[in-house]
Amino acid sequence: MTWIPFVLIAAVAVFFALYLVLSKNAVHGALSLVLVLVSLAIFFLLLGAEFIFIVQVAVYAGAIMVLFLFVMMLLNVGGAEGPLRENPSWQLAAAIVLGCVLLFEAALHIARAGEGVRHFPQAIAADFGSPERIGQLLFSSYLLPFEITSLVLLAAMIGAVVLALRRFP
Amino acid sequence: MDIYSAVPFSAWLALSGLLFTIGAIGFLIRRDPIVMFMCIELMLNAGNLLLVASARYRAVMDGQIYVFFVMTVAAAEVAVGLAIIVAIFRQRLDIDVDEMSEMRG
Amino acid sequence: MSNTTFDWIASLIKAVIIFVVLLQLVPVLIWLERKVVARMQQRIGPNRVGPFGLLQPLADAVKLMAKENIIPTGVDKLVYYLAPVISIVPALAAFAVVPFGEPIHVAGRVVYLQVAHVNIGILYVLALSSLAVYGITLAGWSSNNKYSLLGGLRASAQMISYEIPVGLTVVAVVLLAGSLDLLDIVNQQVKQGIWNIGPQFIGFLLFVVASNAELNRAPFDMAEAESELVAGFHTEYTGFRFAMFFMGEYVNMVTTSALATVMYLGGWHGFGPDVWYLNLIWFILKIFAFIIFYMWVRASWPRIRYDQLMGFGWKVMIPAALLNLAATAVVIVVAKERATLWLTAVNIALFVVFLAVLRLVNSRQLEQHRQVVPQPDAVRG
Amino acid sequence: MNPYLPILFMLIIATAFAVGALSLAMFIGRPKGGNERKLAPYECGIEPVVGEVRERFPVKFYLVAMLFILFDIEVIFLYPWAVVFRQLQVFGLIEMGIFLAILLLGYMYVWRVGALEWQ
Repeated sequence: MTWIPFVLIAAVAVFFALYLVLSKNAVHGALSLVLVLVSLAIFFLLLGAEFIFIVQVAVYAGAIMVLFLFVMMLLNVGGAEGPLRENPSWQLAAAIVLGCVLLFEAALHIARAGEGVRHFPQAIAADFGSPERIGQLLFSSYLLPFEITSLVLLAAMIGAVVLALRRFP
Repeated sequence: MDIYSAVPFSAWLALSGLLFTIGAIGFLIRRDPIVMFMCIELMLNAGNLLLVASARYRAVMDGQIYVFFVMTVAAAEVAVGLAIIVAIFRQRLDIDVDEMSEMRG
Repeated sequence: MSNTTFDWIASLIKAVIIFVVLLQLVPVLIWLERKVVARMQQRIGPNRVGPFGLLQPLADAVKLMAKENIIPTGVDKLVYYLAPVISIVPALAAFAVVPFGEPIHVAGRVVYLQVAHVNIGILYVLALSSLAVYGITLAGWSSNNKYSLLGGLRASAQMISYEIPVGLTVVAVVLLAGSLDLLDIVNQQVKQGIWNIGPQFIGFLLFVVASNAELNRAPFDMAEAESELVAGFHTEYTGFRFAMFFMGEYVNMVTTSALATVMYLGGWHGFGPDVWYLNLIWFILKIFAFIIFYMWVRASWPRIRYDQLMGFGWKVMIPAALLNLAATAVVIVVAKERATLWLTAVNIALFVVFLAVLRLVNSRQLEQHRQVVPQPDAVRG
Repeated sequence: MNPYLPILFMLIIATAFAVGALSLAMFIGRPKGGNERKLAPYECGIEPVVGEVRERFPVKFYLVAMLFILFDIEVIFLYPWAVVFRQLQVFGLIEMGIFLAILLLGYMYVWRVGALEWQ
């Protein structure tokens, strides 16, 4: 019974992930990626990560994907060509082989871990994943990464402005 | 309705691996740089899912903090990456990764 | 009846009620807006269909429903049909966390007077309103029309620009309340003895301006400027698909007004006895006060130019909101228990100074204008 | 019961309404013939200009979206801080002050370079 939400949402996520990879149209691809992100956000919620859920919706779905759409409209690449347009066949083969290796690795890990990864019966507190807890962690154990984040954002801001405003010969 | 008690951790691992693989294959077979970029986002999100799941199954919140930072870095990366695409486009009026050989420096 | 069954039924009933009320508010608001704006322009407004023209929206709805469903050539059909749905669904869902009364007790169980009582209510509303950008961008893109695309891009650039000041002013409220739960925010205002409009007066003004811009309403409705862009992103939409954008806009207006009421005006609290039906009336009155204020603004100001609009957002609103946030944080740390009092005093003082500066700047500009244009009256005609 | 479940109800009701109303309108308002003029995009009532419809737009729009992302992240970081601010007191003020000061540098740079002008 409790498997049902997992299977349903996972199916949605995988379907739209495949759609992103295979669709001919980049804007449709972006929309399907938004659906993947939203279904992962629901997973975050079910896994007790309340604050991360809302950050996923607000930042990923609400901001990052908007930038993707903007750039597509800006560059007019909406109706792009076919997905496998004249790709060298060795690239395709390499991709599929690499994908199989990745999947095999994951399967191997799951099989080897066996019962070990199946259950850690851990109860969580009521405020697990709440903004309070995130704030407490952020301003104690993760203070330095937090401050360094501002440097990352500063660098990104300057880099993007320089690149976008540059006059090309 | 507790998803945690019914779904074993390996299911999350499998789902995350599958999404990551789809992203990786997409990154390799597509040539439109914007779609490739979106495939990278997909891979990052597969990683995020695993981090959040393990945070729940170990009842330690650190995984969620990592996800928070991953999202921050992803935002910065998207801003700069798309700026590069826009800059190349403005210069070359055509974007196809196989023709960006002058990027090799 | 088990607790879970009770919760399920209660929340289903609440969801249906809120949905119906929100949808019913849309025609009422359209009628009200037409009447209010007409009166402000010395007209009468709709008065043919039903008493006071009350049935006019109904007639409009029938007309829109029966309109021919034209699909222009070259549209991206999937996205074209999806865009109106995307613009209304988040708008309706955003209201789900807004509380409209004290939790009540029914049959020995607590029933929250909000569809969903969640921990992060305020962020949820902001996140969903940021999804509204999609409907507009996609509508503009899929229409296969230059003006629609430009209108859509303009509208979405404006909306995302004003999202940041909205977010920053909300942080200042969260600082006072110490919680993202909308119920806590209301209770904290009662506890501190003064509604947040006192200690956050500047924040309140910023929120009203920024949310007006985020709603794409006049004077910030550059995106759908009829004269410049043949109505913007919804040019190619007819009939009910067009109506859906409209509904989304009005529902968003209700949600924003409700959010402002909860954050700054003490939510459902008013004068008189504290019973839930009176509280509900107070809540509705405050929301309508906000809505009528938005209509008043629309009737009073001309549309501002797009570059001014964006410049105002990035160069005035963001620094002002950041300053407001910094001031709030500093006063909370310094004044401790008396923070509310000090914040109120500081806010009112700042507002008075702001008005004085505005007056000075205005009179100076007027002076310069008189020097450049010797007879302004003759020019204006 | 998960407190977010009612939101799901709301989403389902809203989506059902939107899709239902659109389908009904599609059924009632079936197109009643006409020629290609009727279906042409409306551009000020004149003949659509020949050429690429999805034109390229000024890089400004992109810049705004990019700056929005970075500022949005900054705002998101402010929320957990605001919630625990009463516990942190002066410490929180200083730490967030450093964070914001570094970002303000970027903001000032962006302003100086003229990325906020909209010519």
